[in-house]
Amino acid sequence: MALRRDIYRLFENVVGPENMSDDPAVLRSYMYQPFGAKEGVWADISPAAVILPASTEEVVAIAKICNRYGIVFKPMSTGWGMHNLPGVEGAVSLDLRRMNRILEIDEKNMYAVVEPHVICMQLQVEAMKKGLNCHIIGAGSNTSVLASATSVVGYGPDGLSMGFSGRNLLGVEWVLPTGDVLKLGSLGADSGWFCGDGPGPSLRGIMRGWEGAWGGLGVFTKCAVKLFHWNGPPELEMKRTPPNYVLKEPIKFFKVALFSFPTIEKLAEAALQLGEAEIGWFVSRLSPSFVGLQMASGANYVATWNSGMLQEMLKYAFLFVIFANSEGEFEYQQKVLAQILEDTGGQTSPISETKEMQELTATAVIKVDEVTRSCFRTTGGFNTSFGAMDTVDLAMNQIKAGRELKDKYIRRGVIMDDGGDNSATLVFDQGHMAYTEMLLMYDHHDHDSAEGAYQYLTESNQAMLDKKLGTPIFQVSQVGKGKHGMFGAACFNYDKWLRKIKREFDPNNTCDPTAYASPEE
Amino acid sequence: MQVVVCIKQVLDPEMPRSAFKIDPKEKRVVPPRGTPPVLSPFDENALEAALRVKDEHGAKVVAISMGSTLAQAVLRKTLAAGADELILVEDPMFQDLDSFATAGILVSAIRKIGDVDIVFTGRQAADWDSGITGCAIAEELGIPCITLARKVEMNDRRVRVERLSADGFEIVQATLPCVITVDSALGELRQVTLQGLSAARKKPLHVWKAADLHLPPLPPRCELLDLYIPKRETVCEVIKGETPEEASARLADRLHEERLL
Amino acid sequence: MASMTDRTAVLILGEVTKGRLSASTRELIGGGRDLADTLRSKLTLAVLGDDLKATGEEAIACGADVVLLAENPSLREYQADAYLQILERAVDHINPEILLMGHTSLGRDFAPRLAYRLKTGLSMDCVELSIDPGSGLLRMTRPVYGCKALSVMVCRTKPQMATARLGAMRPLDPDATRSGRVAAIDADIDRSLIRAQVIERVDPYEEGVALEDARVIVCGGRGMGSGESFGLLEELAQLLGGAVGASRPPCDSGWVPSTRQIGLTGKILRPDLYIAVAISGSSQHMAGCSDSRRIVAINKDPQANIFSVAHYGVVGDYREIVPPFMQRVKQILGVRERDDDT
Amino acid sequence: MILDLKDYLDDMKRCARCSLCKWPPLAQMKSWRFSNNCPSIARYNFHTYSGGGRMALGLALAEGRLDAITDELLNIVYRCTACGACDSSCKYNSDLELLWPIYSTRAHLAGMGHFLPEHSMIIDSLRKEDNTMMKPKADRGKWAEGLDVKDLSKGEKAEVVYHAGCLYCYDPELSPIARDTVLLLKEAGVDVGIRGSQETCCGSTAFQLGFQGEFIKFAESNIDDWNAAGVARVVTSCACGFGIMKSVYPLLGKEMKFEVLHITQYLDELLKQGKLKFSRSLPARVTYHDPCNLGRKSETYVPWKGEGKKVLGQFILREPEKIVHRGWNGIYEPPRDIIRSVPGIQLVEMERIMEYSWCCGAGSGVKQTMNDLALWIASERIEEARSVGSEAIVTACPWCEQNLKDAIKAAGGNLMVYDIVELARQAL
Repeated sequence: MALRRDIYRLFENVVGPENMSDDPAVLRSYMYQPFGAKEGVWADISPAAVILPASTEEVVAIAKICNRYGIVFKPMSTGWGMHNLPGVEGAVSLDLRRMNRILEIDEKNMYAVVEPHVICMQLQVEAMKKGLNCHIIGAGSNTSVLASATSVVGYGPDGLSMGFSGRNLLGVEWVLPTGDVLKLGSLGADSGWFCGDGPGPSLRGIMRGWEGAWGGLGVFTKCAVKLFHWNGPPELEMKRTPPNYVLKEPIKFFKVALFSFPTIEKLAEAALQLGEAEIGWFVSRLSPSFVGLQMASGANYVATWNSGMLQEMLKYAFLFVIFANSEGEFEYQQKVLAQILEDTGGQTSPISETKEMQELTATAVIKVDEVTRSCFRTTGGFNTSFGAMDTVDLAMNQIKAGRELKDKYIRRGVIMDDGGDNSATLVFDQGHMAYTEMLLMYDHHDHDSAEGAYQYLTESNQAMLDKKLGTPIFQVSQVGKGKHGMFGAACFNYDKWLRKIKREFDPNNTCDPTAYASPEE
Repeated sequence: MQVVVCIKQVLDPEMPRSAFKIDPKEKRVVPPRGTPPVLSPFDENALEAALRVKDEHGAKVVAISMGSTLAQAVLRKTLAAGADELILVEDPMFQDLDSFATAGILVSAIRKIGDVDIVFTGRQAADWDSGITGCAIAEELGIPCITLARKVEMNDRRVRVERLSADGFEIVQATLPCVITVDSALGELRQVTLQGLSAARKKPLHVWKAADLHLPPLPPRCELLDLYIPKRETVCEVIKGETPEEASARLADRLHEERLL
Repeated sequence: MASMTDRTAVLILGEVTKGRLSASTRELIGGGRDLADTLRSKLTLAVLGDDLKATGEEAIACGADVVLLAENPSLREYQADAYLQILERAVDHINPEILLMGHTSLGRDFAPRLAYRLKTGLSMDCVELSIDPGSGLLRMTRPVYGCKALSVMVCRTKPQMATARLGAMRPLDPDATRSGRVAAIDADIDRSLIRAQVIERVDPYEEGVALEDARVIVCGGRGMGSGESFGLLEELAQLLGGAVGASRPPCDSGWVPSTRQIGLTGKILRPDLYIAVAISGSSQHMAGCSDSRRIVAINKDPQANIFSVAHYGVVGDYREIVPPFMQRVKQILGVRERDDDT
Repeated sequence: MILDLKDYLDDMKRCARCSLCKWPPLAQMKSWRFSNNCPSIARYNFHTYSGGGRMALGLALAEGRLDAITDELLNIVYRCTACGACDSSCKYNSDLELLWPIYSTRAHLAGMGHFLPEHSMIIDSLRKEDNTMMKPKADRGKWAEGLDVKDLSKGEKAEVVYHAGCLYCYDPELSPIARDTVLLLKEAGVDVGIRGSQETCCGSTAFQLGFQGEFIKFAESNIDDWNAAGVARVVTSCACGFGIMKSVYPLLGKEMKFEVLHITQYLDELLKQGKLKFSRSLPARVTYHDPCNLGRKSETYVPWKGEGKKVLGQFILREPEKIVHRGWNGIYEPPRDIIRSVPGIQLVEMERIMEYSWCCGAGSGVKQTMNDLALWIASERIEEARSVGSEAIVTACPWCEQNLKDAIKAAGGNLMVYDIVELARQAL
């Protein structure tokens, strides 16, 4: 559905002709989206036009035009995943790529102010020069800092030491769907960016809730995120060991440990103790296939998998990274770790100490740069099924439930055989909380596989409901469309609140609600 | 004065041999990948002839091209080289036409342009190599036609043309309007310049469909039964040697044996 | 021989050079003879010119049944508009199934105009003409796409017109005992209808052997690199008592006069020995020489097309091949002279 | 034919849309300022201009989802130097092809007669004069006039042929470097010759613009010439020429009886054999710009032919296993070693180097057809060179040198640009 010429001109006057297009060639490329797609790569709905605003002022102007002429808009940052695309015909896509500046890195107060298109890796390299580091989400360092803080879940395995994006969020500049600008936290009281909860309005819960606004509540044009102490070198030099870039020099007081437990209960216990002991820089429970998929060579992976070595070694395994500030602390943390392992019967894996493992893992956990390899290379498509941000115990129950269900589909051959368990479980908030994501590898260009995968997803959603395992990460927004109703009733009618918020903040329903929540049930 | 040049878009006759393929069912040559169509080489010479008339006597040069699918990027070259206007006579029904039908359509376009003093065409097109269209245009218009031109001179309403003959050339004279078909001996089309290109952007380009012309009935006069790539039988005896000298000597001896010297 | 009706199915427009039927006309009669016999009909030859006394007999000896002569001083030289008037009348009167001409300078210029006037189809530059046993129509085979491909056409309108490439048909050995009828036809011309006047013919004199008469032809291509380098070929040609020709690129780049061009749009020749130097062998060039008795290729590219049509080939840079080749040839010729002495 | 969009359907369908093609390999990112790797999207910002966007565009064309070929589409397709940075960044995590689908998209369009008007100038010049510079063929040898060197086109023999390339032959400001190159080789006692006016274009520009018909003609004729001349080595000081000879020529399936070398490889060899010695000290702080075609694009490309076999349910296992070209095996050390061996010189590295080097902006016809874009891309590189405090950029390709110099002229400043050969001559 094409945009009326006169309206097109209005937008064009805001951003300039070079930064707006409705040429078929441009629109097609914005319809390509395999991540989260049920089948194939082409979205059914094309944006009417793509606009590249460069500033808050331009975003405001665009939102106002949209309200006046009843045009729906949909913002995106790095644009990875179906949820970035408009869900309605005739909508304009706001590609925020030109809003890509790091406005400030405050060493003293340890925070950074960023625009939507700053990616984690950009912030990290700049922060490290100042002895700081930032939280990087599990999806990888090629994702937007602001988006994970305001709009999409936002968890990553370094959360053991660096919280999670929702927590790290401080002041926010928010262009509401109506085009009004709302400033949250200390920013709202003209007191700078340092705090998310006042002085000034503290609407964090309303703004992002548990999972994020998914581009359905307007545009977050700036935000401040917390930075954390970095004791490593200001620049990390890499060397090539095909196909990986790995650290040239080992980092002082930095140690990677991989260990496994006899039972999943023991693993859960260890997770709790590690959290309570407040040691460690990074932790993730890793399933065998998840580890294996880091391998660059498909042939190697398949061979290794068929040898059963991974499954044997990593049945209930933890990847744990210690990064201390001093010799003393380094020793202390190792001692505590040893103690916990002893209490819980954890065994350090033989490959844990190898130079390759240390080098490879160190780079991967600091840079989080190999997600595409492990998630997309194998079958082409991936999605996440079971999973939640909840207690450690619940996480373990999800893994169990997930295994059972998945086996059925693996036996049908419609999804990849990952031994039924391809998940990461991460612990944060001193072990009170855990995050789980159960990956699902399928071929979105293979009809049977795509169908099977989505049957599995639907069934897993139902299972989570029936077994009271919480709301599945991503599913509500991705398979999206209407799932809120399914879970709302079981979770304090949260969906009714989302819809209320949507109605209040977006009276004309101008900002595409598809991935968030429609105003009406 | 107004001069029309008929330009045919053809598959690149200089495409690599390996790229030349025929679809036997369609009885058509398969357009190769990565080798764009070009202006038929003799038509480029024809355009050059027209541009020389323009240089010497001042004239409006209109290039027209006819076909079922025409590539503007290719044909705009006529404007960049100096033509003043480009008319694309383009219609899905203009496919696989014989020379007489082609001439019929071109003539209706030429009539639509009106007041044409000279029509230039190449001596023959690089695809079907017939060399009929030029003469047929002249007959349809009822004006004289001079073929195989290697030089064109004008004084007021007379043209003086050097026409290639087997061993030299003959000088042919006619009064305007007339049709002149041009040979490569007239000279290559001048090189396109950046200025020429930017100028071309501002020049008029019209697309005329079949419906825009008063077309005469165009009965096919010939029917294509078959189109194929001929096989070659000759086996070449490649004469080798340690050094070029040796090989050359052996060649001479071989020819001597064959009593060819 | 099959019983023959009086009907003339095959009409040929003949050409006379220096008082004799041209080579192409003799070939046309030879080929036309077969066609006429297949159609059980007469073969008629029409010739236009000034003084044609000898032509009738010669044509009949060559295989024609009927020879129609249009004699008129103003027909000495070919003038399209004059020829049109006479041929239109003749065809109207004879109403042949098939009308053939040579693909000569005249044929190229005249056939399209006549076909237009007769509202019939035309195949130019045919290399094969035969009668389709099923339909009885004339199958006209002609090279297209610069001779990269062959097309087979039929013409649904009458007369079925074609021009034939030199060498496409075989002349018959003249047989003085053959009988036939010679008749004059109306040669009146309305001069007012002649719109394009040939006012002068220029045949620039070129020293050395004329390409047409040469038994040995040394031909250079784009790979020669420059006009100067053709000097080397001149030496070779002199040594072999031959003439120098060129493919189209050297002519277009002005290295050699275009009268020396051999190929589809140049001369089409059949020497005993054809030496192609630095010629890739594009089909449109080969059209001019592929009937040579022996073709020798000298080219740096072992995959060059020329090697798929040549009889002998040497792979290498001609600068390194031609000089030693000439030396050896000199030795050989020297040797032979001595043999002759004894 | 070697460029067929259909051969890359799978690569285009398998793009994860992860945007790694828009950055240097993440682990190699060193700052916000220089965190772009792709000049095209850095300048125009629409996703369509990125490697991934171009896959989507190519796929849409191949699947017939784009009926109208708009001018905008052509702009998008050709506002790209085909520098291959996207390809290297993507392959760090994937085994997909990006650069070849980009070439193939152009071949696909060209075959239908879609290209920029400016391209027809370049191609005509190729067809008529055997060069991309719209200059007469006869003048091609002029750069070497008065130079005492064998001319193979006159039948002389040499062990090594030096291929100057179009730009060195016809650009009066650059051709001295070609002369220097010959002199250097002679000084080291190399039996070197040239092909004078008979040398022809390497076909690189034609190939990169998608005119593969033209490319094949030039590539094959060059291979024949060198085979016929019986040379053991073909040396060029033009990275673009080297890149195409090394990475694409072998795909034509013609026997190549010679070794292709870039001058930096040869000089490095001669230095290490002691046949050349640098004595003059050139105290300066310089940085080295990796030409794309000498670096990541110089790996011989081996198209993968095989099948994706499904194992472990849906795991797609390539059989045979694919050789992934990450651009890691380009010519990176030889030029650096040469610079380091110049007395007194200090080599400092920029942030984006080797397989993730930032393009100079001249590649695949952009310099000839969109000079503004070329200069913008170059100005980014100049900034980067300044940021590491270097007084000069040393490079090893005439296109890089010319474009970087033009950009400095436009922007002002005293940064110098040298070809590595100039440097070597001065150091002798």
